[in-house]
Amino acid sequence: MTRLVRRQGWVAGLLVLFVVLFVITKLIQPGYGSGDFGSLVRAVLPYAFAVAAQTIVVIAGGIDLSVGAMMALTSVTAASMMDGASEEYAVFVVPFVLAMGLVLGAVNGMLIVVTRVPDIVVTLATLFVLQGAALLVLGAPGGAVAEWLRATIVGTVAIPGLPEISAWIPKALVLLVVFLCIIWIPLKRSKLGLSIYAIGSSELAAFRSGVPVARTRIIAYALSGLFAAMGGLALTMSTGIGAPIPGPYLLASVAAVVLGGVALGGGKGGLLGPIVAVFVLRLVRTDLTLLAIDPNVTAIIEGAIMVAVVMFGAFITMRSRQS
Amino acid sequence: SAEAKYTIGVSNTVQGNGWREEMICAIKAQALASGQVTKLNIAHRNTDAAGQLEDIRNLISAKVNAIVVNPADPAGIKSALEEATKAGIVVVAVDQAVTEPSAYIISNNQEQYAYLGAKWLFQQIGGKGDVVYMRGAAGASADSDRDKGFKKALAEFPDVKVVHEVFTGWQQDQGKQQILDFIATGSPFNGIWTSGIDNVIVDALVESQTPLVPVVGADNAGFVGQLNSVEGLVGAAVTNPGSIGGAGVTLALQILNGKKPAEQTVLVEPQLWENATEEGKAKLKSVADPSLSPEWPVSISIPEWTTYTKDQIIACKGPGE
Amino acid sequence: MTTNPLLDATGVVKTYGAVVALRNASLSVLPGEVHALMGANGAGKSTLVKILTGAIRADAGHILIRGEAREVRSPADARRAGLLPVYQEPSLIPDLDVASNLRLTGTPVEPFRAWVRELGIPDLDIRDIARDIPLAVLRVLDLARALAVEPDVLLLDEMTAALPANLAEKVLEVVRRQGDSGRSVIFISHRFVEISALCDRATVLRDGETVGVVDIEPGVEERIVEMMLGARIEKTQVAARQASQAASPRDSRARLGVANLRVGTKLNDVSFDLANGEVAGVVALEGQGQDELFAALAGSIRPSGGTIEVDGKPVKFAHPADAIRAGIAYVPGDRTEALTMQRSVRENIALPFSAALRNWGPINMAQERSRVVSAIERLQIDTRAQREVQRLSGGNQQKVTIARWIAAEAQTILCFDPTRGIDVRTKQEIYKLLRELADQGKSVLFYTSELEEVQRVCDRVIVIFGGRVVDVFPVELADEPALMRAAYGLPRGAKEDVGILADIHSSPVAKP
Amino acid sequence: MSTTAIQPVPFGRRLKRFMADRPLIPLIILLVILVLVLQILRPGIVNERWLANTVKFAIPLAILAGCQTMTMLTGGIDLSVGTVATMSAFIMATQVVHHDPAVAILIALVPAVLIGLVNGIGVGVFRVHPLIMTLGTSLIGTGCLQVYQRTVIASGAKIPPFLAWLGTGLTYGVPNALLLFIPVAVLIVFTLRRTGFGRLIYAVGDNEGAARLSGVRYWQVITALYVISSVLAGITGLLYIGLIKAPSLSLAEPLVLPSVAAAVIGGTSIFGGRGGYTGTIVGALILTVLTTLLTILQMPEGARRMLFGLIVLFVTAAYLRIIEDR
Ligand SMILES: Nc1ncnc2c1ncn2[C@@H]1O[C@H](COP(=O)(O)OP(=O)(O)OP(=O)(O)O)[C@@H](O)[C@H]1O
Ligand SMILES: Nc1ncnc2c1ncn2[C@@H]1O[C@H](COP(=O)(O)OP(=O)(O)OP(=O)(O)O)[C@@H](O)[C@H]1O
Ligand SMILES: [Mg+2]
Ligand SMILES: [Mg+2]
Repeated sequence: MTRLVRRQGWVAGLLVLFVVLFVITKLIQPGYGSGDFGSLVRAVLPYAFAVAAQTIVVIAGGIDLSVGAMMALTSVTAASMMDGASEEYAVFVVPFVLAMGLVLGAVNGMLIVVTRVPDIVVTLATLFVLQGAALLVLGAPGGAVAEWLRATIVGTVAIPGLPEISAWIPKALVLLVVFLCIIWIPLKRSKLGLSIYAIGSSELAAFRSGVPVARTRIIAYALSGLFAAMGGLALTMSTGIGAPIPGPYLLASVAAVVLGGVALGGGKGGLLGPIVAVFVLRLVRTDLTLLAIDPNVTAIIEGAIMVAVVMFGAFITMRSRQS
Repeated sequence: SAEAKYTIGVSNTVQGNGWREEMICAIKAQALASGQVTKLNIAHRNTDAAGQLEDIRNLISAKVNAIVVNPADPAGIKSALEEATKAGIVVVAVDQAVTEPSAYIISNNQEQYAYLGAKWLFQQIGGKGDVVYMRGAAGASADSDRDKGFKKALAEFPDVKVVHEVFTGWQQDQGKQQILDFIATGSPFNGIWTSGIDNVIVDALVESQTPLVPVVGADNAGFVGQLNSVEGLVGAAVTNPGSIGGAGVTLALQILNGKKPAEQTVLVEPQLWENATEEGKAKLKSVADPSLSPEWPVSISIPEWTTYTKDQIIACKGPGE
Repeated sequence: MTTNPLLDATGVVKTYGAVVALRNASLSVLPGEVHALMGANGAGKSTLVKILTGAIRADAGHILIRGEAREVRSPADARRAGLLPVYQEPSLIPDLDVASNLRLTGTPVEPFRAWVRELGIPDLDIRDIARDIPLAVLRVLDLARALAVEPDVLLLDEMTAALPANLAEKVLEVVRRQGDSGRSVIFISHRFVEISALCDRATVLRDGETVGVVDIEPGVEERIVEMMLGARIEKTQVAARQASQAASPRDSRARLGVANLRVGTKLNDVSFDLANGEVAGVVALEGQGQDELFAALAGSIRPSGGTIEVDGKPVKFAHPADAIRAGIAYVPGDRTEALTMQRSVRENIALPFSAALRNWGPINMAQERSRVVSAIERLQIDTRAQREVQRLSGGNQQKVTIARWIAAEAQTILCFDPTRGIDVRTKQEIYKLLRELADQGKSVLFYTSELEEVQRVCDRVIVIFGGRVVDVFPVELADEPALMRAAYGLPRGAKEDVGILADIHSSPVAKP
Repeated sequence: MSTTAIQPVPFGRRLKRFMADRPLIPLIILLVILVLVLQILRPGIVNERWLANTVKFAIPLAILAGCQTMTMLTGGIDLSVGTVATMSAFIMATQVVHHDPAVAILIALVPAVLIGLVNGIGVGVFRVHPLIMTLGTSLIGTGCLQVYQRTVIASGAKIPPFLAWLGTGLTYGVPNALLLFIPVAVLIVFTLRRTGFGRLIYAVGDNEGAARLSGVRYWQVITALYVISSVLAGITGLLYIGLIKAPSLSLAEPLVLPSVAAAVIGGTSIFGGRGGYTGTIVGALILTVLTTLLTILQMPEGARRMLFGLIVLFVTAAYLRIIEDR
């Protein structure tokens, strides 16, 4: 039990923070209801996939600066393929784009392994390459999305007989949970998952324990690419277009990873923490808007919250180390 | 006018650029000057269309009466605008059009902006020669609109050639380095069209002691000042008023008060101020405003659409501040 | 019966840039034998083990496993070929718990648990994170993990170096049984006692070259040493100290006074004095609080109670810098804790100079150079690869950790197991150095896991058990059985015959 | 001692070892190759004027990359340099309207010191990851700048003539900015190689625990370092505004990622303990020349960016290959 609290304490704290923020939101805007929660989840969607993409490489001891560019490229690819195409065609577009993310992610990993250039530089370089590719696919925002795809994140899941509860289960949330779980849970339980933690924790020890370090690193980046492609699809699904200029997902993903209790440096943490952190960050933004805070002050508040939470985290680790 | 009773939400996705800051201040000043707005609710940050969807939905949650939005993309925020209209919120898009049919649009005509300036430039160099084409940010929708206008003008002058096309990313430092690099190649050129990164270009020409060629820019205070003061510089400033934000507030209030415009879309046509003719010079002298930050457009108000004073927009205070 | 070698390596070469780690190494291991791999520091033993187990590639050489040329390109390959190493550094993944570490290597859990118990650790929780487990236990877990898959060849690289006597004894026991049951073991150690007790044959490396293979029989040690060092080593050993020789008259004021020191739950009540000109040995089994004692004296952790006095004045250390200012230097047992591996020997030795705020300015290069050079000469550090400390062999790295404080002229040196994994000659040098320091009036507190060293260097012995000082006695009384008994917390002169294998937890301990 | 002394070493091997010992040489060769490519693509471009321009634009990047080099040597990074440079430039340009330039510059450096102090305390005392800490303070700084900006809309902005002279001027064809840069560069190189503080930067980045046991107080080193980094960034901002002459709220932001890239291309390890400033300077020059190369090439913007990424990757990989000694 104490072990569980120690290992999951940070995530639990984040969940509590989320609930507190939710209550505060309710106080600011008593009318805040299930529909607004749905909006929150839809806003979270691209960030959540971006942060999942970042989390997996950070756990493997790396960092991926190309997450945002990868989302942009997959998003414009999907949007331009679906532009003027039939609804059914989109059934092929989705797996194609996901496969593309997987392959490009693997290329990232291979470049790191083969060139032995630090990951931060390789992914900085691929950031430019992917962004350039996105501009070649679509010179300006545009494209389209299949209607059914768009509908998958609009509205709620109907649970027969429980309209009260089902109103609080937006389709977007189900989509998020399903997609993350399909990949993350089997991964975490598999030897591959352990290997990813292992190379992040100590590459040398992992290598000596017989972990195929290079292959594991490539797979981690491939999965990151896959998550980023999901993020790109989520962008296209929510906006209906593809935009070649990446949004603010890179920095947001790094911030959420750290807030979520994943150590930059690797080997520690999980996916739940960063995802909850994303919810917290989005809800903070909602509250700032609801409060009609001076927009110039919001940047200060967001930065201060980020620094304060991380400092607090550092502070309690220091305290626990002392005792 | 009527007493204050409305809350207006604002959504903007570019932060830290003079034009957008002026737009926000115009919105605040107009809201204050109208006397009909109790509170402004401004979401103002650097983000993409998806982030703007989030901001608009938050504004819907905040139950504002109207939303003035400078769209990150015309089509990308359609769903949230639709939801806003359904919730009974008046939506006014400024600066760019949006595809959502229920939204009202009061916009600068970006295509016309580029066309006007480019045409003047091509005429100025005698209908033939080499021009440098310094665009905005690759992949931004305003940039591609302007590109259409530029290409339209180019088609009318078959003897004009674009010798160099670059994206400044609307960054002053990039623009300056790019033009200096180009000057260093020694390739001759007869004119420069810029997408609003203008004063650093003139600076670069002056510093490198290259013969001055005609330059087209926007009505930024810095550039307008240069057109008046730099010896031998011929150029034109095309207006792209950031005060369109204030016009958006006025339109939103009119609609809220039941005065719907005849058309969903109101285009504010750009003007061109040049210093090649005497009357042009006089016009430029009259609009120049050295007290403004050089990145701010000098057209701080739009006749018939804004009612605030210069002091009010510079104070940049909204209702309740 | 023809005995074909299980593992046969010939002509192995490995170079790192300009440094030749292995010039021409060969090694042939027969089934069922425990084969010692011997050599001075930097001879290339670890490099050879790493090559045999696929951790690094050789530049040249032939390796036959069971008579077949088999390419071992990674530790995973080696594992499949039945070769299992326990490297010099722990190989468990620090952020995973033990159970996950087992899954990662496909080690069966039950045999592993059995081996762990057999190796003297009865109460391991396999859900503990590896990072939280003490070094000595980690080494044992590494071994148990290797044993659990029943390897044909087990390669142990200085397995016993970091182990306390009780655990080391169990390891030897287990290794011996491996040999008996027909499996082979390659065993690296600098302790002749272990070699002669355990091994059948020994391959001796010198400067990356195999210089001989000998059968282990009584009296062979002399020959091995000769081969290892290439010349006859002078027999002069630092003689056990006599009370009469002790430089410090008892009446002199204590340099360091420790009273009722407590640290957390590990160190309960420790009091002793350390005089100028004295080498005091600390003797303790693994985990009796000696780590905490040294860390607290070094200012590295804060004691929870008790007092420390330096030259009669009470002090409180909030940071190692405070201890250093009081003239107390700490040489940790694990050299990776003390060295900046990517920096030069010179920078490492000179590091303490620049630590204080007032020394942040320009460095007097000439002065620094002369101090560093004299420290290097005094310790005879092999500086061929001095641009990066990580390229020095383990023994030379160890010397750098001490050289730093010689150069800094520290008055009191706390040495925690400084001879861990060091060859005989270097050990002699370190003993000599510690004595010299004492003769110059400096004081040394010396913890060692090798009991015989106590007799060689120390003036006095402080025995710690269960976080308390249980005995302090002069070195004349400190023969190995006496030390061992004391280390197990038995009162001096007790009659019971308590063997080395006695279980700590059931031994009759004087309860607090 | 070793066999290598007996056998003749092949020339290639010797060359490689020579380069590995002097990592600056291969880096400079890479730079020269880029310049040659540029000259081939646009004959005549490599002239006095172009050289001066390149140096002018490389200098601010090189100083910011110096901040990255020093922080990266301790295993950190300083992402707030862009914001700090922008802040000091903007504040100076708006304050100089009311005050003497010297006073304005002092006022402008105050936020730089503050941000550096907060970064240093966050990283050194609270042990927040530098990436997050500096990202956070840069967000806060940007917010403060936005708020400040509104209070000075009416006051306009001015660039003191001597800053413009320093930023853009040439003396006998040599950029005046070198007057600032050479002392700064010498100071950084000297600090890293020949001062106690420099030693500690390397030591702390290589093995913090070992440094601590040697009596080094981590927080002091880190705090001093981040303050220095911030002040350097502030000075860069002042130089940069002299060069660009247009105060904007995002003036130096575009320099942040390239500054990290320049340090890494120059051979500094992001994990700490390894690298130096001379390489970084060449790295900054390489990036500046690369930017020119891509501006001059007429191709779609997308292709241009792809090429940029590929060349950065190629240069870094080639450099690593050359200096690697195993
Ligand atoms: N000595 C070492 N210490 C730590 N990591 C190492 C070492 N040697 C290699 N590696 C890492 O492992 C990678 C290669 O090891 P890995 O076992 O994954 O590859 P492999 O030998 O090709 O395995 P496979 O048998 O699957 O082909 C290298 O890219 C490097 O990152
Ligand atoms: N990465 C490296 N780069 C350069 N030289 C190295 C490197 N690793 C080892 N060496 C050199 O190779 C030689 C053999 O080193 P090795 O670690 O195998 O010695 P060893 O026999 O294990 O010694 P010890 O008992 O001290 O650990 C040493 O002289 C060392 O300096
Ligand atoms: Mg060894
Ligand atoms: Mg060794």
